[in-house]
Amino acid sequence: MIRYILLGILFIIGMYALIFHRSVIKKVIALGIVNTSVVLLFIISGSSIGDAPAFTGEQGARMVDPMVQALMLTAIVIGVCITSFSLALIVHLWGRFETFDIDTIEKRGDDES
Amino acid sequence: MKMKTAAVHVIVIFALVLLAGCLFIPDDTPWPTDVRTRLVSDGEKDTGAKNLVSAIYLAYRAFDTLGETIVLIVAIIGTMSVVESVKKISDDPTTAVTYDFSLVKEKRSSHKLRTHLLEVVTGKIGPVVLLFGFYVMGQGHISPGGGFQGGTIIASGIMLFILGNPYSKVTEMRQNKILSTIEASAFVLFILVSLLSILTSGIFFSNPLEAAGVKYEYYIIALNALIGLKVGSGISLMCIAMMSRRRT
Amino acid sequence: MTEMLLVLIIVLAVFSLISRDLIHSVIALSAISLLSALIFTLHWAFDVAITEAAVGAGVTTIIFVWALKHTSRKDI
Amino acid sequence: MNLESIAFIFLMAPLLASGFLLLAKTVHHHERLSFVIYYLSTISGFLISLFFTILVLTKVNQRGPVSFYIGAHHSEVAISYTFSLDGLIIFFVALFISFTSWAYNDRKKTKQIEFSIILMIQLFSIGATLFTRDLFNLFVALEIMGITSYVLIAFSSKVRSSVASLYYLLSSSAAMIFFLLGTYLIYRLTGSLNYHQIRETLKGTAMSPATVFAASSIIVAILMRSALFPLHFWLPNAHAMAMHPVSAILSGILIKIPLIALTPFVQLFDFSQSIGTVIKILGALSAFFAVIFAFCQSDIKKLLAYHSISQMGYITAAWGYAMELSLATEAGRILYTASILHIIFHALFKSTLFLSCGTIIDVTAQRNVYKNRNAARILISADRKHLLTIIAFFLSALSITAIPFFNGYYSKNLITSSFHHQWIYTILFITGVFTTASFLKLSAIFFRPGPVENTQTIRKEKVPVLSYVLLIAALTVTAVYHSPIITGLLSSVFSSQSDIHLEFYESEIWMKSVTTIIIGTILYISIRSRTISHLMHLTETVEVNLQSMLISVILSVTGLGIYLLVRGVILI
Repeated sequence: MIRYILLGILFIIGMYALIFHRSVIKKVIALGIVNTSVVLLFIISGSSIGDAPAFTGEQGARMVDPMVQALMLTAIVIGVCITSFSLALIVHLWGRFETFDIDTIEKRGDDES
Repeated sequence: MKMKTAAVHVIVIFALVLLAGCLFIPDDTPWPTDVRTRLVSDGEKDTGAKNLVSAIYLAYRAFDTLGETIVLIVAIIGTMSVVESVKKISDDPTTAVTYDFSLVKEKRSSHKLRTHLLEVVTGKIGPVVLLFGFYVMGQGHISPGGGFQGGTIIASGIMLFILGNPYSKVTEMRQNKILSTIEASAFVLFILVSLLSILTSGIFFSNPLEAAGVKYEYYIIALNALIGLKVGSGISLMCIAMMSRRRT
Repeated sequence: MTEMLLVLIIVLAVFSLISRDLIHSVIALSAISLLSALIFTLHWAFDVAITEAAVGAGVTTIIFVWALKHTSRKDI
Repeated sequence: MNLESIAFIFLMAPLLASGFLLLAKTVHHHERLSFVIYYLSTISGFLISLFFTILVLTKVNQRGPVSFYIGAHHSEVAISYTFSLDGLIIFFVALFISFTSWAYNDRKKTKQIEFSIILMIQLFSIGATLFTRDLFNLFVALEIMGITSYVLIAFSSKVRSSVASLYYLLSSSAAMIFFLLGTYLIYRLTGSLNYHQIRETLKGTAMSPATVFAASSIIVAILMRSALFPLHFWLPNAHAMAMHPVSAILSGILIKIPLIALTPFVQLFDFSQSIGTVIKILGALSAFFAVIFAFCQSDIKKLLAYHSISQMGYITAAWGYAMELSLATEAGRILYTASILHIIFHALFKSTLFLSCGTIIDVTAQRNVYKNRNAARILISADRKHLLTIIAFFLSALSITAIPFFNGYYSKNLITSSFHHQWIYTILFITGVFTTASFLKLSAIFFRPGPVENTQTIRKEKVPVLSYVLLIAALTVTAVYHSPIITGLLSSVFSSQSDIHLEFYESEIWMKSVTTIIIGTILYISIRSRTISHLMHLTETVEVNLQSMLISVILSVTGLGIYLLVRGVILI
């Protein structure tokens, strides 16, 4: 039970930073943290029904749920792709504004047009 | 104004706590076991993979894996096109030009010793990492690992090679397009293999040569190899594009 | 054990979000990835652990370092 | 060859084409070879996909929807797909819009190959989103759709488009986290990701907070992509700052796909009717508010982007009402058909608007509605073929304002007449007035006299004749053959011969259109008054920051969940 509460706390911290942190790069980091918390949630819950790896063999009836693991492989990779593209965009924006501050980017971006 | 922002913070935190409470804290229903039961009885028979995660990842739900590689392709294309446009902005001849990461060409004499060390070490480690990558890639059906993980390890092996090599080698790799050809052809082959199975067995994303007596596990190994080549060359391409950018 | 690692992850997450030096943040982020890979192995999810270690701790860190190299280490 | 085997080819053909385009990119130093591969693979990708879509469409029309598993040995662990008629029709429209936008972009030679690769992948993701009946596969398909649109928006390599792309990326990634959490809860409760099995397990179970929050987080994540009222903040900048063909695709077809994907998902739950009520109200509100913002814009493309939100409001209102009445009833089916009809028509006229206004912006080098003057003469003096641009613009502007004898008239009246004697009817009427006024304002760029002398700002642009001809033809055909299209849709989507009320030229509806036009004209004239133009300027400068976009996602998930819980308690 405690572990789920801890995961919830991790999720809240990440989401809070994603919303309220002013630096774009911290927002991307926060997105990574939230993603990690969700992946951990899947894996930890999926292992609650067994205590053996997902291989065929004698321990078959005791193994953890292989489904969530296969899903999370995909989710992790998608998260990394999103991170890499957003970082590329941030580098592009830095070339113009020389700041990570979201408010400044907003203000100066509007002035341009 | 201050009151307003404080109120917004309180409301958002309240909503987040509520959501985390409802989404994260499980009630007393036990975790479902249907999928496990089914896979334990049929998984190896259906797919020939001892690693049941691979059985799901590459056989039952291979379509998700295809989607994942597509996301990677798009991310790489997008990142590279943004990187190129950044490069155009900073291609100003008046600014001092140094090359990132590739330490050899850097004009800082104090780094000479370190560079040499790096070259020697990466030269020795690189091939081992590459070999390990191919091992992880090929053994996905019986042990943990698989195409994607193997591909990433291969990419880091290639990175090690590049780190130790002078900048000219990096540009050479960009120029001769071996990596991008591998990436594109592995992707095309991946789709062709999945389409072939429609023609032969009538089921999308299943072993196309089952009737000819080819075991299912060979099909999984082939998929792993294709994904591994695609991912490995794609990630290395992206990293090379990032490294060879000029620094202003 | 899992709880302990999770507490550590939370501490690292807070550190990476408040640190002024972004390189420290990025290193904390890759440490989070490594610790979660450890949790995955404790929960018998070896495939996920390998992926998280290779992709989360490896590729993500490379891209972050690249991005910082072309921007700035200092936050805001 | 059974249907299941060939059905997948129309999805995979664009993907295979994108693979060959990647190969063409690697040989781009052999110019001729790369050129040949580029045209061959793109055009054959479109044509093969089109051929098989029509083939499957006719077969499904005879036999009804086809469901099957893909993956090893047809197991329940595998991913399930269903080819239904509504999805196939939308996919057909998506092919058409993508082709015209591709042809539009192709004459410009900027980032041709990359654009085509991403376009093809996006086409694949549209198909996957429409037809999948598996929750996690829907997640993957939505992520592909998302990342292709971020990349397409950022392609124009202007700074503002990068900002818009980053905002869209961050807010929709936050929403997708909730999608993943919803998937987790549903898997935990039912042990399956397959819609059919989820439905079987959930049927008749008591409503728990877990089910409700699973539903609300997934629904919000999907509706975020459709830009429903509190979740629409990302759209105006993203669609306005992208390249013109990209805006045409995103506004024309992409924002509608998630709504169609939501249809089978909402029906999994016993409380689908309460969800329908919420979405209906939000749809009407977003039609109303967005049109006011649209009316106040001075940037041409931003005005069009706000209109997309407004028209999506019509569509979601009809869709939500259909869900409220449930698709089992006659009225529900008619409403659902009406929303699909408006999706098709809106796809045609909105992409035409974006493409023609894009040409006008390029030629006159002026994005501002008030400063752009005498566009017709400038266009014609640049190239005589620009007559097509003008025709396309006016055809689509008349369609979107629902003038009789144009296609928007039929779909809009089909929607509004269903809301008769409800407060939503009034709201949609006011929306119609504002739509008329803002398109009068937009059309004024052709008539307002102004200096034509400064010819050096006129840029010679190649006229995209092919896309204009195709779009004009489609707009005309849908306007002329409206009733066969509507009855055909209705009878084919639900395989039932419904007696649909098709009298569009009753005196009441006539009167309504005429009043709308008159009040709209008065409203347009009134913007000359100082107070109103000041108000408009105030409204225009309201900019929404990223923080509020993210907060709106969180609060929508919470709000929808609490609403459903409370309503469930009251109903019991």
